[in-house]
Amino acid sequence: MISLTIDPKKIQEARKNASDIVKSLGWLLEDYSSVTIERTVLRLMGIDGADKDGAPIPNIIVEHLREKKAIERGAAYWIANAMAFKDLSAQEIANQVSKGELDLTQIEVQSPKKVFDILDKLTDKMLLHITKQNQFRKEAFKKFGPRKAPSVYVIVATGNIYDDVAQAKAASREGADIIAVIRTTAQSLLDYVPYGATTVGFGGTYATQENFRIMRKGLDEVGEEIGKYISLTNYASGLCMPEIAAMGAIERLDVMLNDAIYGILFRDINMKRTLLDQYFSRMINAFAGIEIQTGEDNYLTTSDAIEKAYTVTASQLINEQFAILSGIKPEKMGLGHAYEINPEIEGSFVYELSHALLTKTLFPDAPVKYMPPTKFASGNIFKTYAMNTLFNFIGGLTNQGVQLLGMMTEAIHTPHLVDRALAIENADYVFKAVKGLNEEISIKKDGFINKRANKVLDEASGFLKKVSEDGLFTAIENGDFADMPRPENGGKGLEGVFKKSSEYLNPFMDKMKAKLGL
Amino acid sequence: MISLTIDPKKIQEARKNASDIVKSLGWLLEDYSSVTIERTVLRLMGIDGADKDGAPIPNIIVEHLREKKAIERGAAYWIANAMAFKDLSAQEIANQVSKGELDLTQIEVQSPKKVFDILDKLTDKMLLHITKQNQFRKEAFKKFGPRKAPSVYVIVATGNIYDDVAQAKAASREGADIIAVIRTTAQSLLDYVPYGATTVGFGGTYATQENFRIMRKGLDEVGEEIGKYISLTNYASGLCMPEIAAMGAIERLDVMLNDAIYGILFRDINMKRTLLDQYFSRMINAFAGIEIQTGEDNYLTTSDAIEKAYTVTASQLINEQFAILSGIKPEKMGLGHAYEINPEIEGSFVYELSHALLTKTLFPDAPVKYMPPTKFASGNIFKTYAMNTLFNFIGGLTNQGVQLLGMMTEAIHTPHLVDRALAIENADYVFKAVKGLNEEISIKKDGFINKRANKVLDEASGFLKKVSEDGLFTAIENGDFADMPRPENGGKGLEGVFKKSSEYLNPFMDKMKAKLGL
Amino acid sequence: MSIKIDETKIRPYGDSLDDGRMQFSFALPAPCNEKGKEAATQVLKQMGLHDIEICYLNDLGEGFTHFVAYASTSVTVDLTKIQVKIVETPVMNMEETDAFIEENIGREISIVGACIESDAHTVGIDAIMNMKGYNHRYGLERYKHIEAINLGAQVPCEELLQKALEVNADAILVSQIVTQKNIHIKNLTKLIELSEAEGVRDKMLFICGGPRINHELAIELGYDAGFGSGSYATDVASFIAFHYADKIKKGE
Amino acid sequence: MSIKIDETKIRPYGDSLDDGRMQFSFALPAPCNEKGKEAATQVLKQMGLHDIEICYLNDLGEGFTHFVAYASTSVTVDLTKIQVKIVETPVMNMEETDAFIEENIGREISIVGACIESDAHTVGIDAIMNMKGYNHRYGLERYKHIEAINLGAQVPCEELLQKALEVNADAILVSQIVTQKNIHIKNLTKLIELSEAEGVRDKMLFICGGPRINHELAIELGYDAGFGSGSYATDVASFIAFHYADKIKKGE
Ligand code: B12
Ligand code: B12
Ligand SMILES: Cc1ncc(COP(=O)(O)O)c(C=O)c1O
Ligand SMILES: Cc1ncc(COP(=O)(O)O)c(C=O)c1O
Repeated sequence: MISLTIDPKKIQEARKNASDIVKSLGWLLEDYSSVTIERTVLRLMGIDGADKDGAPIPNIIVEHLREKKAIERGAAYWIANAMAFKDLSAQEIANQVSKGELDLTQIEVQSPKKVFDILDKLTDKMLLHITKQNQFRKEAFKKFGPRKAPSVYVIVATGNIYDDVAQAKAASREGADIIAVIRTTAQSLLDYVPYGATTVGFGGTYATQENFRIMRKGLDEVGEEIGKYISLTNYASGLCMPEIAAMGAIERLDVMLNDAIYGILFRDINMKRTLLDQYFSRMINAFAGIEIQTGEDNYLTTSDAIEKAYTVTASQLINEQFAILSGIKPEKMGLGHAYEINPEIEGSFVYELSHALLTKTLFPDAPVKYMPPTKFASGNIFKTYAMNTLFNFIGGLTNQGVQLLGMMTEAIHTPHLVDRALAIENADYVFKAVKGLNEEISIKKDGFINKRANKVLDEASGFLKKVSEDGLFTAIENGDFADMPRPENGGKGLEGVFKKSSEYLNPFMDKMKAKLGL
Repeated sequence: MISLTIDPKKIQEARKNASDIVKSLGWLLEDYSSVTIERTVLRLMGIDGADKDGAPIPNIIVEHLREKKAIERGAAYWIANAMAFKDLSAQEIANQVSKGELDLTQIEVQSPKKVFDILDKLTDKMLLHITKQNQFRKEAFKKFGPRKAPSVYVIVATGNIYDDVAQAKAASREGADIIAVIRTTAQSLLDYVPYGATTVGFGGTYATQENFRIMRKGLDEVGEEIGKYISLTNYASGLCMPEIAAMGAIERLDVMLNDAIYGILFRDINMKRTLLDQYFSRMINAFAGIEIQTGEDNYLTTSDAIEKAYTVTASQLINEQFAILSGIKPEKMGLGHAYEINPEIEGSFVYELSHALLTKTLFPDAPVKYMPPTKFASGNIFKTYAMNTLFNFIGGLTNQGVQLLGMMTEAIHTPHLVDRALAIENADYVFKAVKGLNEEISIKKDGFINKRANKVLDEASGFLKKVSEDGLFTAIENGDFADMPRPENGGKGLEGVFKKSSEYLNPFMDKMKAKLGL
Repeated sequence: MSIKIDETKIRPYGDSLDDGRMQFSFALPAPCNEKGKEAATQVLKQMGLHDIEICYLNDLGEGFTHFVAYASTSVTVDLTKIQVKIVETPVMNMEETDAFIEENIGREISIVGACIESDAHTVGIDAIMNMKGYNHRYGLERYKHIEAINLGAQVPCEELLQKALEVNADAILVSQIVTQKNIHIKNLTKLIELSEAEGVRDKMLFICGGPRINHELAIELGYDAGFGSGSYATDVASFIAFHYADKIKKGE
Repeated sequence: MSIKIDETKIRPYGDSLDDGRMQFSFALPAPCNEKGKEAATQVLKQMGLHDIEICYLNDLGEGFTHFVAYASTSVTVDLTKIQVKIVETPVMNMEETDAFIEENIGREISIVGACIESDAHTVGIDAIMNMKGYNHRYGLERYKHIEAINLGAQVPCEELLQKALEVNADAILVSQIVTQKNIHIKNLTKLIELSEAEGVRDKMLFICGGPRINHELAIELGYDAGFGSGSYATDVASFIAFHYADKIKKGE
């Protein structure tokens, strides 16, 4: 059985350093909210739709409350108050606001009991729906058998949800376990979630609730046919983290990209905004039984995978601590790792084996999201295919949780139907071929692989120590993360962050916390 | 460091069983000769060319002597006698015979001293030439550095020697260490060696001395340019084993396919003929410093690679013993092995690792010729490319001597220029990637890999024991080898075998034996 | 809503309906630079392709360059108009075939097979004929009501035909694996011509097989059936059994 | 004797001169059977190919089939007639360029770069501009006589142009990596049109780069130069330096 020799104390220490970093942010997570958090609340209350110009109703309501300087109390209260007064549904109230027919802050204050009753009912209703979705998923896995490990994860990214569905179904038949619908370019920078079914995206398809629904339906259909539950995933990270998480919970996505700091570093989203949003977003994921996946691969697409290996480890440990804070269980923490080592390097496979094992060793229960070579993929599709073969080799050998299959055309275009099929075939073949190898070999105790893993862990731990001393904000400002200095009050979306008033209400967060024992 | 745990006594015993088989054939090797052996002698005396119908002169001479019932004395004597009488060169004598102008048996018997002098001179001249070729090779390796391991071995097989040369040169630039010119379909069944440069072959190019020369020249040129000695190989096995070996020695081939029993089993050549021919043929290889390669891969193209794994081991042990008999040193014994396991099998890689290591363990000094998947190659070039990637993985991990690169188009056509380049790139990449892995891992003592290797060795040893008891001929007659029953007196070429007379002379064999210490 | 395919105008599919996207890989005797790239582009342009992306070029030495490209075609094919000749008899397993022969033919079927002429690739014909079979389907030798004779490799056409006549064969099975320079066409044609010359073409079924053989080609060459990669004894046995049962039914 | 290539009539090369052999891989909305195979064959036939071998077909589900094929083209290209626009200035290393600027230009060169519009792929432009450089070639920021300003990702054209005018830039460097639906063409065109509208097109060099960009395309789009995959700071720096030295020489 292959395993590393690492002093458990060292691991504990690294974890403690990460925990110190995360714990110091309690003030932010407790006292602040953001526009997207409020929009999430509205969505969870059952409000959806867009006006004739395409502006999503939840955005209109939140803007309305901001204008009226009433958002600090939380959107939930205002809607419930109006519902109590008008005896209309949340959606009906919202529609009136969106048409400019209603000013929520002008409505007479209703009795707290009435308002709380309404909120309670709405909250319970939605949480029940989400719980049922979770139940459905669990039963489906019971009926068809659990997801295999490594799970075969492939992306669809045509820009057209209908082409996406056809391709996702084809992939499912070919053996995919998880389908990711890639979002259109930089959707993470939109401070709203587009509405409806869409057919025009760049390098991906809009993440909309309708698109989620269409894909979920397609996968359920093909799953029934082939006798397997096909997992669906999309991206939460960005300016709408909790909203998309909520949509995912409602539409029964099973896995969601959700990185605590990706938005800050790689999308220049304000740090307070992201940290706040991820907190609620992950809580929704946790409640819905959705597995999160983090984006450590992003570190390696810009920096060297050997030199900066420790940044992956450090980020994994931070993501883990944030996940714990939101109630996510270890077996739902799909921490990221990527095979981005320069293929020209001697022993690239040996390095990678060390790095991949380190992740496994640190997070034995996590369904690690293992990413393929992308940076060194070239227009030589055959070479890229060979690199993906070794990637699948390590995935199989180290028994990774989720194998995000590499595409031979990575350097050329978003995956074609054929590319995906060949990728799945490759993974199937390699996983089968190396089955059992794991049990047959062991790693030399004092060899390079162990030394290397220890070194990376030491570097990560030292780095985390330093960050915990400087404070996360300062460290990010200094460019300690991914060489990307981001000012505390810069970046996108800071204007959407606000301090809660003492009367602030987020009934969903409250109930979820209770259920998650937070 | 990966290695197997096998009781050395077991290995000794297996080797002893093989040695018993081979030793019992002394009567054949000592008392008989064949038409191709005699033609070889003629070629070594400097006789070459073809008549106007394309019949090679060496064949004409030997036929002439057979007609005259004079062959039992060996061809050398008759030519030398004629030379002494006529004071002409061997070639001149031969030309006269070929034109029907001379009957060798009608020439007056010359004084033994005169005849022996002539023979001595001719023999020394040719052996000097061959020694010089060997010397040239050694110096080239000294100058440019030794052949790397695993050596990258690729085939050219266009049918046209000029296309072959262009492609061989291209391959050399891309990193090939050894170029094999594949022979045209079933040349092994021709009881003569075609003459001259050729441009029309099926699935390969005629093995002719001129083609050898053209290719050697091309490789020397490109080698000078890129600063590397490029090795050249072709096939000896067949009805002309020693002749082709001699041509290879003369034209400085570096490696030759030379299997002691391939012809019997896979080409239905008579067993006495093949065993006899391989003996002299290998002696020439040994004298010339040519590395031989055996054809164990052939067992697995027709039978199952797991079930019949032991046949490979058994054949390797027999080939080794025959090689020893001909004076071939361990480091020139390129015994064959092949990755022909069904990719649909779970743990196919694990099985193969065990088999590949077994070969390495039994023959630690042999530059094993490691053959790629061919049988399970399909028209899916991508899948085949992935299979070749794992093949290269094992080659690199177990540090094989010669990696005969798999082609992604194996199931389609003989290699295109592009196929070969991609194959070399794959090997380069994989060898580099897994470099050092070998030192990092060890094989579980009581695991499947060790058990499997021991089992295969046991089966091989038991099989060899049985063959040594029954006798090789009987065993082959019974179909014990590759399920191919071949009658002792059936197959092609038996008519070309004859018992030597007491006056028989083969000055080349005698001198080589002396020099090789046999 | 979902993607709708018009069967009368199908076109290669990359990732969007009718994008016509295809992958190409080839070598050119051209330099590995922008000029070579342009030459590669021109080759593809002349093939009617557009949106040509030469995504990789690599110097192969000796003046050659390897190109990998993606490009779009605007050709379409009318799927509804395509007619192909395929073996249409249903496929039965061994037991079914044996029972079928017993019931509908009532005598043993005799079959002679070989790899003809220069071809020595016996694995394919063995897969069909040998006792052991292939991929969990037994070969013809195992069928109770089939007498199968496998002559093996490199059998001259004359010899095969003679043997077939000798045993009064119901069917001849020919395997051809090597296809370089269309050698398989030459060899298969030779056998048929020989059988015609000897007036025995209609005395038995002529069936061929191999990785580059299909039923259509077989018919074209004058055979009764052809079987490609992935065929089994079951396919051939069923075809032969149905043929003879049919003949009996028709009173021929 | 050896193989002789006629440069006026080159053709794809499989393993024999002028065999025209090429490899194809594509999907069709067609069934995975002989009919689909025939459809694939017809696609290739319409592209003028012959000796078509469909060597692999695989059911992709949802009515699609994957085909791998080899076939021969008879198109030829006249290599001697191919003209491509390439950057023709010699390439100097960093030290040489710095010395060259000192000697021939005598002032600092100012360069502003960015990934424009929706594109966030900065690795390419960073490779050219950042101190650290790429593949053992330092980036422009390290050049003694170059003032390089890298605006990073997703910079609107307006912003880039404004910055360039502000610092009186000698050259603008634009990177475009995403090419889906020809978004790069749109973005690059937008920048040039904007510069023309503002009458500043000739005030500085406009240079673009990215994996699907080449000099020819750049010129076509109205740029001064274009650089594809595998370019380095040395290429761009040399080009700019020579351009301005030339101008000075010509007294412009
Ligand atoms: C095994 C093998 C050999 C073995 C053959 C051993 C043997 N006893 O058969 C050995 C090592 C001897 C060999 C030698 C050569 N081979 Co070879 N060989 C192969 C290999 C690797 C596998 C073929 C195989 O066994 N397939 C498995 C069987 C089960 O599949 P199959 O033959 O297609 O049969 C199935 C169907 O086609 C069908 N079928 C076949 N025949 C029939 C007949 C009937 C009646 C029916 C109904 C069905 C049927 O049913 C079968 C089961 O589904 C192929 C590459 C490949 N992967 O395909 C090369 C290959 C066929 N060989 C090739 C060549 C060139 C040669 C040589 C000429 C090389 C040389 N110059 O020496 C020699 C000469 C052989 C000769 N004289 O014919 C080329 C042919 C190129 C071409 N397209 O023309 C190939 C493609 C390899 C390559 N890329 O170069 N070979
Ligand atoms: C790294 C990467 C990312 C990183 C980028 C991080 C960063 N800060 O740059 C992240 C993860 C953020 C990312 C995101 C996305 N990516 Co991306 N990404 C890649 C990847 C793997 C490598 C690109 C790279 O860094 N190459 C290395 C550099 C050094 O090479 P280069 O860019 O070609 O630059 C060289 C030359 O072109 C030239 N050059 C480039 N620019 C310039 C400029 C000038 C002036 C000059 C002189 C020269 C020059 O010089 C450079 C050095 O030689 C490629 C796949 C690949 N292997 O190519 C996909 C790829 C480019 N991405 C792709 C896509 C679709 C996306 C997304 C849109 C996906 C999505 N829906 O979310 C997003 C959105 C990004 C956006 N808004 O643009 C596609 C593009 C498809 C297409 N052809 O349109 C690719 C091809 C992957 C794929 N197959 O789907 N990506
Ligand atoms: C964690 C995470 N979230 C989101 C995304 C992508 O989202 P966008 O491109 O819309 O920012 C990525 C991309 O790799 C990611 O890693
Ligand atoms: C040992 C050996 N000799 C010779 C050959 C081929 O020669 P031929 O096809 O001419 O018999 C092979 C083919 O694989 C072989 O393994």
